Amino acid sequence: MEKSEKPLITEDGLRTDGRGPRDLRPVKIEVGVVKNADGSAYIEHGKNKILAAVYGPSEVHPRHFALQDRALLRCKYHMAPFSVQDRKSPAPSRREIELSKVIREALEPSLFLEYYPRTSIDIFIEVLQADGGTRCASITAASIALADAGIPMRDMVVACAAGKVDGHIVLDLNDIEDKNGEADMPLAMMPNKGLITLLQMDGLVTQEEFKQMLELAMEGCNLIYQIQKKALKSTFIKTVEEV
Amino acid sequence: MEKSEKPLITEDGLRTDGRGPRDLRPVKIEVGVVKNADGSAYIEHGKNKILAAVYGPSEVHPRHFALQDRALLRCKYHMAPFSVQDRKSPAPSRREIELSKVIREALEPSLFLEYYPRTSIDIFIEVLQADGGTRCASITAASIALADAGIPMRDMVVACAAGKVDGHIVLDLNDIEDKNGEADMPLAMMPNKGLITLLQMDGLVTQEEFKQMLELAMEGCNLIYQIQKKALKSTFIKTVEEV
Amino acid sequence: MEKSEKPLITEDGLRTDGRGPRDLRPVKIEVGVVKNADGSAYIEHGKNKILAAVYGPSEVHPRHFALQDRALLRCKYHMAPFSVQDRKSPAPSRREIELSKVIREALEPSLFLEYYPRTSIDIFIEVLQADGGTRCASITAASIALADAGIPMRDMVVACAAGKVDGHIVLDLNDIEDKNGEADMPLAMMPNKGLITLLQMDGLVTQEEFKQMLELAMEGCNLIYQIQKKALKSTFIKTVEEV
Amino acid sequence: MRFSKFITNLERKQMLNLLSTGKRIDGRDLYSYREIKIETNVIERAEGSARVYLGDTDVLAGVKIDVGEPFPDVPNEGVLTVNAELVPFASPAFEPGPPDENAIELARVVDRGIRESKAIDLAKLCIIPGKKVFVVYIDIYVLNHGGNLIDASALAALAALLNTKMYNYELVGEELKILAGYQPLPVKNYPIAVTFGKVSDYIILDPSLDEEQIMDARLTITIDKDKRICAIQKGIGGYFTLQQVRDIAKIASEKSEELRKLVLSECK
Amino acid sequence: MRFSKFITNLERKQMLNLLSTGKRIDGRDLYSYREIKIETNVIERAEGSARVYLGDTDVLAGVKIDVGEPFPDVPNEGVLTVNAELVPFASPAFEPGPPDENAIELARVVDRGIRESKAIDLAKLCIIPGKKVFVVYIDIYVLNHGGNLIDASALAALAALLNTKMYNYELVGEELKILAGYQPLPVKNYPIAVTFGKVSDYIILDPSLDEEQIMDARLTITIDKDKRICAIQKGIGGYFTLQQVRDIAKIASEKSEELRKLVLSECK
Amino acid sequence: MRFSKFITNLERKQMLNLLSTGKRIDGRDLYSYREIKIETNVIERAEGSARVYLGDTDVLAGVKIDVGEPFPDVPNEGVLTVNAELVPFASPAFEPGPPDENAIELARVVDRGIRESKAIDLAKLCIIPGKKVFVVYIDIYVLNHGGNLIDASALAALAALLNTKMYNYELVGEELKILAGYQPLPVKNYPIAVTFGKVSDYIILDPSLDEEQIMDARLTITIDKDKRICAIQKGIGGYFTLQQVRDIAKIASEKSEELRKLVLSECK
Repeated sequence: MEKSEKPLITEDGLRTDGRGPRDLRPVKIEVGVVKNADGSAYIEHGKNKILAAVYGPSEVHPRHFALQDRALLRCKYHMAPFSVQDRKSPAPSRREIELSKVIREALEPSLFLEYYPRTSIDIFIEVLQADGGTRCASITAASIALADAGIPMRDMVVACAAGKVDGHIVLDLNDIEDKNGEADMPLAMMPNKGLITLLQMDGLVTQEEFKQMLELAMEGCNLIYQIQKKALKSTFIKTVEEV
Repeated sequence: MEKSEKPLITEDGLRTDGRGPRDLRPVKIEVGVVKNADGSAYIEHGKNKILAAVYGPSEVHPRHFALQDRALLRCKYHMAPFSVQDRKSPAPSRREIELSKVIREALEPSLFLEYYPRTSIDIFIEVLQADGGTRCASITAASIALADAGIPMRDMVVACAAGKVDGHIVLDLNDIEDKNGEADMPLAMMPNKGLITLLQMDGLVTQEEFKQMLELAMEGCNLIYQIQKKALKSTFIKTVEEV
Repeated sequence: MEKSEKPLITEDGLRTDGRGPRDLRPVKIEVGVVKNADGSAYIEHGKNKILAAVYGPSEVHPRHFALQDRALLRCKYHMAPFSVQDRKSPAPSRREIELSKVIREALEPSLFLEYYPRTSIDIFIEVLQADGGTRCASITAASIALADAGIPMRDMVVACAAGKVDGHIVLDLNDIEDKNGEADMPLAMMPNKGLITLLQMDGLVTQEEFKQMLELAMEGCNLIYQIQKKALKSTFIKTVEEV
Repeated sequence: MRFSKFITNLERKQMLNLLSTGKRIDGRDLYSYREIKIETNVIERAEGSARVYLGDTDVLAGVKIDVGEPFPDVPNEGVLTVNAELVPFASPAFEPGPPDENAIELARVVDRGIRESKAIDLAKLCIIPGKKVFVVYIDIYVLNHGGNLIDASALAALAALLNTKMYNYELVGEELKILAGYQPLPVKNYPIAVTFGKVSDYIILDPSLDEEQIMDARLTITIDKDKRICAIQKGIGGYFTLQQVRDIAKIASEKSEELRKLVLSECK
Repeated sequence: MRFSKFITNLERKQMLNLLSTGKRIDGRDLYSYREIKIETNVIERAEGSARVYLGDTDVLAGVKIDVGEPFPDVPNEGVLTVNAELVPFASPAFEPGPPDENAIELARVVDRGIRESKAIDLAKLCIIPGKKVFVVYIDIYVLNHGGNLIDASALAALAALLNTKMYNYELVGEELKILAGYQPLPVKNYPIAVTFGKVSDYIILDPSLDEEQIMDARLTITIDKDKRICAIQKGIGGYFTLQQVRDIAKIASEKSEELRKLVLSECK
Repeated sequence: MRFSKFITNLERKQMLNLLSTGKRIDGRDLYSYREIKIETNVIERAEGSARVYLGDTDVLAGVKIDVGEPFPDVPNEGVLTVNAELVPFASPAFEPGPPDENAIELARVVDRGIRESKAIDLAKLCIIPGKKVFVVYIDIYVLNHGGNLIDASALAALAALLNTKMYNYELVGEELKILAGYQPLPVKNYPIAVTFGKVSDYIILDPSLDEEQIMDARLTITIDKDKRICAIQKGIGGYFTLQQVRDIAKIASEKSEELRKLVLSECK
């Protein structure tokens, strides 16, 4: 596929999907969607469709991976073969391996792993459809799945990207903007104290642009955090009704 | 290789290798052919040439695979690279993995696995030359190898296919018939009580044809069972002489 | 690359790099070059540039590989992707697996493995640049690395090849001679008693030529042994100064 | 953990007692399916997709179409590839890594039903004989393992195929030029897999995860639109009598009609 | 063993006490690099190579150039491939086998800096559009792990590229004919990776192996020749405040100048 | 288990005592082979095949011939590929999975003998220079491990080659058209591998499995039809003296004649 020739930002300042520079894509979250898992969540973030499931704390397999002083946190980010334009081989790519790592590291600071020594907490993320920003949406969903599994937390983790597209600093890049824009910077944070747990960037930006992107991405995180909280509240109510 | 244009059944009702529809191919069985194994057998079934070896009951490696209440039965069906027309890569194909599973499951009901908890019984099948119906011939041979290894059994297991070729229901398809016929249905059974332990089918048949194939395949099994018994008897005699 | 058309030995009896038939390439050895390792050595042998590192004796991972009566000796010979003309895939080739084995077996007779039961001694060899005779240079370097790690030894091991090039018996073949010559015979020995611990040959030689090559290779080993000893002596002095 | 790995002996006895009265722990009778829900076109990015809920089982099938080479022995036909993944996402019993024997068996049984019934008109997927054909990838993705993955997967695969759109193209020399609009994938048969479990001497349809754990043997019969049998697979280390096999084939034929109606009505 | 795997609690306390006075165990202040030594053209057989010593860290980067096919979406550009191997040679903490997540992250962070800053003029590496381009392989080989592999590897990769020679060629039909002489690889930007660790609330530049073991989080900022940021990577399971990130970006920009001067002077 | 994995110290002593009298546990003297039986053309489906029984060792070699590309450095020659599999079928000491170092060494030693003696006239296997050549696959399949796999495998490989039939063909453009009839594979040398073990200070020919377990070192000399040495491989972690190596080379030369006669008479 050749690079798009059309402008990514129109003269009116609108983006290919009609959003303004500081607008989020629609985000929809459901909790408790995978029956076998201890906790789970489904997120639609733009056209991203992602499931996260948490198993644990449970016995570690293989056993010699167990840690004496805390739970072993593992994370697997995986894309379905049909989630992208050209069929993706089911074997994990280098990109998926890196993303599994940074997602795990983004979630880790929110958890009291020391409460569950010698156990494992496994996070599985399945990207059913990808549309730019899958790692951010995955983190948002996985944090909810961890909460749904009853894993004690310091704070939720929520993620959103900012970037630079056609010279503009914009929030929450979609697939076209990600591929054809100048920079993409995913950021995850624990919203209560604004602590940044994931930060990556591809692109080329000045220090000033970088500062703007940082602030915008954190704003985006706060917006998504509201949706995340709402999704969790509705579950807790459900849980009470079930009893 | 383009599909054969010649009829698979002549006007006289004879097949490409001269057999009638209900005829078996020649079957030859030898017992105790692999010195290192605890039990073994060699079968020539048509042009199929197959070796089966059994090791066990023995200590399980790796140890955590051991089962507390019965022996772990493992089976590996493997084709030699030179066993087929175009050289086969030695790495196990998806077909070989599936066949290993269904062969193991066909043999399992005949064994008293609960007599040997925490041990393993390993069945290795090596197809030296393939000519249609390797899974059936493998089961027949492996059951003898298990008997040769002295593993206690409810009954032998014996296998034979029936199928549909040029509109006729026929017994024991060879390679050409398997590839160009309408249906192939391998069946394994414990002959004493006629209990079916493997049943698969590829093809397209009516319910009525299916019933005919079922009966014919079971007939074929009974024919092979006679040969199987004879092979085993001659070993037992040999064993007595050795003492 | 087509085979070289030029003679490998000129009318004056000189080789492509100006050496006479019985001349060694320049050999330079440094000891203790890898800080994290328990012992290490660097060798330049002609244009070969090779590092050897030794870790151990240490706890065996995975544990069930441990031997009750002696140390487990492991060796990994590995070529850097940029060490050869056409980039080498980093995955171990069949050649690298064989060489890892024969190098380990060449070093093993020099070690008192029985002094360290239930431990492992790991030898890692990294070929940074290859120029014919890497296995010999690797053995020479690895033996020094073992000494540097303080592993008790019967004797050093030192290695050198002899071969046949353009009809002449020559010492220490370089890459061009190895590829275009008639025979290459790497040999390793424990020099004190002249015990041969590695011997391989590719090529085609008479019994008489073989005898000459054997003697010449052993001569080459003795020459390299002098360099090896000097390198070790300078380390021991260094060690004393450090105290 | 919400997923109970082991069935106790007591539970086993209760399940058997119930079966002797013709009932099952979830209230079904012996030859009933659990509730089935089919959603199609759930992944817009895929050429076809469907999600099937069969009781607690949740399976997603996605179809991607690519251009590739035909097999040398059938130079005029497109290529069908079925792949299944039992990702640990869906059950703590699933292991990470490449497909194991269970995932491979699942994919191959689904493949066989589609292939042997000639559900896809592969001849219509030839672009340049011997050189270029369409390759149809069906990827089966188990999202929750609640038992009887075969029937759910076969159903999801069929629904996804019925729902698959291919772009229009013309050939410019040997290159494909993509044109506006879409055409449906040529699907001409509708195979339905019907799976039975044997628990002691009882035959049950559509075993749940709990039932799978006390089940001795499994038999899947795949039936095409003309009630012909197009694939059979016996699984797990038990046995069937001849009479049981005959009965199962008959019930499968009947039950396949129900499911076929359901999938065709969802995919209209 | 000369390599101490674990830092004791006492050592940890001492390191923190020192940090509170603005000093580090090896005598550096918080924002200083360890001694850096760059050697170029160390592997004559490679098209380019460089070895970087950063304190105890020892990294070798080799460049090989091959001819291959372009990616379909950028038919007019050469291909860049960065690979890193953490061979057990370099540390008992490295496992044998294919690259693990750490090796992959290392390679991808180095790759991103080079790619996003457009350090290599890939357009000049096109031979026949859509068909034949040069493929640049950068292989990173860690020879001793002494901490902060990212900065050492990025530096070695850049130095190796600056040092890379390509043969001259002419096209004869679609085949390359190699001519006499060499030309340098077209390098037009000089990205420098600058990595910080967070130990408790202290931010330190260029963490050593000992410091990495008590470090809570890591942040790498890669800066191009015009002081623009071209790649960022946060690592390890900790967090940073907004203010810390801003400060780090500023220091990174300054420090990158030092390193860039060093590498350019070594590669002249 | 019929296969005894370990030799006790007592057995070891008995074996050494016997050796001191010039005898071995199976009654052989030091430089004798066990009984050898060669069967050829055992796999009709393969282009060539042979099964060799050497005492309890049982090895099957199959030859398949395919069409492929030549190596770029020898565009006018066919390709030889030797592969060995030590499947767990043949011994509880063999592990499942891809070939390990023992299987690789076995294949490479057999390969070297055939390649270096130029046993196959590879120049005659060129179809279109630089483009199309015949690829000869030799697959070695150990069916029972009774010791000295190298000699049995090399013998089976040679017998299989001598027994290999290739179809006749003519070139139609660049495509092969298969004609009626067969021609033998062009084999022009007959390399024989002769393997010795060193037990304490005794040198023995053709070690059995029991002997391999107390053996300190192994030496294989491969001899061609003109008594030239074409391959050598020392194995296992022991050593030889110069004199031992010289003696072994001489005996190998003599013994190779016996085996060559045997294989040639079987393959007439």
